Amino acid sequence: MVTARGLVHAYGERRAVDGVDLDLAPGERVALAGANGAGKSTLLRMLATLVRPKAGTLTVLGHAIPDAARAARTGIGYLAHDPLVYLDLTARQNLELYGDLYGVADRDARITDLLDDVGLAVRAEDTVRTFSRGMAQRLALARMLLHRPRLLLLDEPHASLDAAGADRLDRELDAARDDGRAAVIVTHDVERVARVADRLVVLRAGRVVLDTPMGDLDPMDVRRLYTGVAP
Amino acid sequence: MTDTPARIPGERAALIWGVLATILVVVASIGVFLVAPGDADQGIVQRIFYFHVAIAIVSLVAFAVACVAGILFLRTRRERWDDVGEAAIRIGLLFSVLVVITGSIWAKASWGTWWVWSDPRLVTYLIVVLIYAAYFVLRSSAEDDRRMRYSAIYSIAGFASVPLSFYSVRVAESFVHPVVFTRGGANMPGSMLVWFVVSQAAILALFIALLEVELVGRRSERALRQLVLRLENP
Amino acid sequence: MRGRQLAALVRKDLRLELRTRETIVAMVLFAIVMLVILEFGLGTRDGDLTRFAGGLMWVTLAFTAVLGVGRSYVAEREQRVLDGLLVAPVPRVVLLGAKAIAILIYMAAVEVVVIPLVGIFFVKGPYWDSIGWIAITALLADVCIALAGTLFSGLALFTRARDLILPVLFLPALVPVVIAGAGATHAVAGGPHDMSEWRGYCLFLAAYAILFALVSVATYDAVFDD
Amino acid sequence: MSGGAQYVVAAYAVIWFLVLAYVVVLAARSARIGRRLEAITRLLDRQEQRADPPDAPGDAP
Repeated sequence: MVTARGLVHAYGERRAVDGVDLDLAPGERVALAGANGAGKSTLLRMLATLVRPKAGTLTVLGHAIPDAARAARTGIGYLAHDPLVYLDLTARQNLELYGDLYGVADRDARITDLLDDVGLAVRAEDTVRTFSRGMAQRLALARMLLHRPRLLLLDEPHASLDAAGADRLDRELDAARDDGRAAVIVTHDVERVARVADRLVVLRAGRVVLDTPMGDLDPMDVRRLYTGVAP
Repeated sequence: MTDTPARIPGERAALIWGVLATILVVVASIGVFLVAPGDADQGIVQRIFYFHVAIAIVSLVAFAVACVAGILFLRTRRERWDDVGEAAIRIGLLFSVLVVITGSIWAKASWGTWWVWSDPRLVTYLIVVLIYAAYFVLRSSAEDDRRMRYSAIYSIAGFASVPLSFYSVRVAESFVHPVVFTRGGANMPGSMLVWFVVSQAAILALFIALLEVELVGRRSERALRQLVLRLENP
Repeated sequence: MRGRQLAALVRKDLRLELRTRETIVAMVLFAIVMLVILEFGLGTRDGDLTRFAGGLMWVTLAFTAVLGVGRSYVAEREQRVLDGLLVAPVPRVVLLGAKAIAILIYMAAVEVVVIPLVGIFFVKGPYWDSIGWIAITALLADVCIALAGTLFSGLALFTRARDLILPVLFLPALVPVVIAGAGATHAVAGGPHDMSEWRGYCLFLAAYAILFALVSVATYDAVFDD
Repeated sequence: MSGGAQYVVAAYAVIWFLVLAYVVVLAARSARIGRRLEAITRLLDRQEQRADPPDAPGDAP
């Protein structure tokens, strides 16, 4: 679902991502860990087609990036730190906007279902400004799932979701394994992600320093790994 | 200390164009002041015209170069084109400032006043100066990739504004500048035309030489930055 | 698909504006204050400003446009929504078109107030019979303002001191629009109509709009492409 | 002076002054680059001398 070879991104002369290779098979859920500034979020934004690779090749859902980015975007679900919704629109209006942007055919029924699913049915007609952080992030979860994406890109989802939202996300990730979707979960809390991820990739200074099946290692070792000491 | 410092590409071109520009400028100056015949109507004041118009035309050439460099940058994303664009606009801006100043002096000499709003050429170049001065404001307030991208886009949009400014000022005001060029070619004696062409060539060579020197400087600066960076984190 | 996206984006901007009423109200107030300032700045309280009416109108509209255009990505930037739009399969030119349409609507709303006010405040002589021609001029100029404004506000969006950058970028590019708008208004307002002059200026505005539309379409991909 | 010679002189003086000023700015920049390069070279030389063991033949080119 993702094929990346030698990805590079630089802010000025500083390389945030420095030659990353990454492959993602259907049904695979990868936890992407690393210290602050290791390049996790930049790599995720690259996979989300928000940041153009400076070097290397990237294919997402079979589409070359950046040339065929728009085709790839139809299948990407992106959950960021920010909910990416307008505070002065209602929950439903936000989802209507995104439903139209993605060309969702059964927009209104789908929105009603999802609002119910994330527990926002009662607040559907309230502006997001009145929501708590956890509620806004649950709305973001609905926004991400609206167009039935095949590749989920999540930036520290458990840090901002409340308990109900986190449960809902975990269920989605389990379903993703079963129906052949894929997910990349950026995190610095490997223990928390361990139960929903199959594979762990650790970045340090923009490079992959570890790529291993999740079951194989003790989370404490991982901590040590990305804070500096060589494996 | 085994590797000898590599020659910065363009060094030789800069030198050649510099020499050529110097020769041409000297020849053109001699021609304009000592050889070319005086103008019947305007007398000596007309001699401002040779360089004034040549600089005006070359400044537009510079902005055209920047526009093309902008297009090429957006296509290839090579820093080289950003360098070319910025250097060309820097020189073009210098030249347009010269056009405004010498045009103002000409206005004083011809009409006895430093500024004539009804002279479309003067007014247009003032607008052009404002357009391209804004380029540097934009550049200084964005970083890295964005700076290059925004600069490229603005150099294209700015170049689109230039003919619009020209035309809008021209339709709005009556044309009172002395008509030296007519549509077909020139209504001046052949001996004047020769020196005008030489002046034009001299200013063009000057532009190319300055551009090459700017580019060599930029490449060296970048090489230096990378060297420092490599020394910092081996 | 593109039509649906465009309509959704425009609807979103109008909904936000209707809910917050931040932009249009401020623009209208600003324009009225500007007209008053111009009146006193010119210092001819009992004189006749008819000869300057078109100029006063377009100077006011140009500065009001800068104000409105400066607000055009405020919701996206302050509420950090832009990534959501960019990660969706929306052609960048649709984003451009939607923003331009929103600015066009704001400008038209301002002009509904400003154009009659200019007639009341400044014009002695025939004005109301030429209001249709002035409206056409305004509409053409609005297209120019919207296209150039969207492009420049996109450039200023992620710069430092963006509130300062936008007028510096945008106003020089607006000079031709002000010249042509004022010229076209003078051609038909406050005296005998000179329709050939009016047509000339309007053609110029159309050419401006086409040129900036081409530049925007060609470059707008790169505005948001990090 | 025949009518307006001072204006011609002024115009050309402005042209040459500004172009020359620009060339001076360019020259100053290249001088700055040269100085920084020299400083870095000296720094490297010192580092190498320190790193070399005393019996090594030194850095032959």
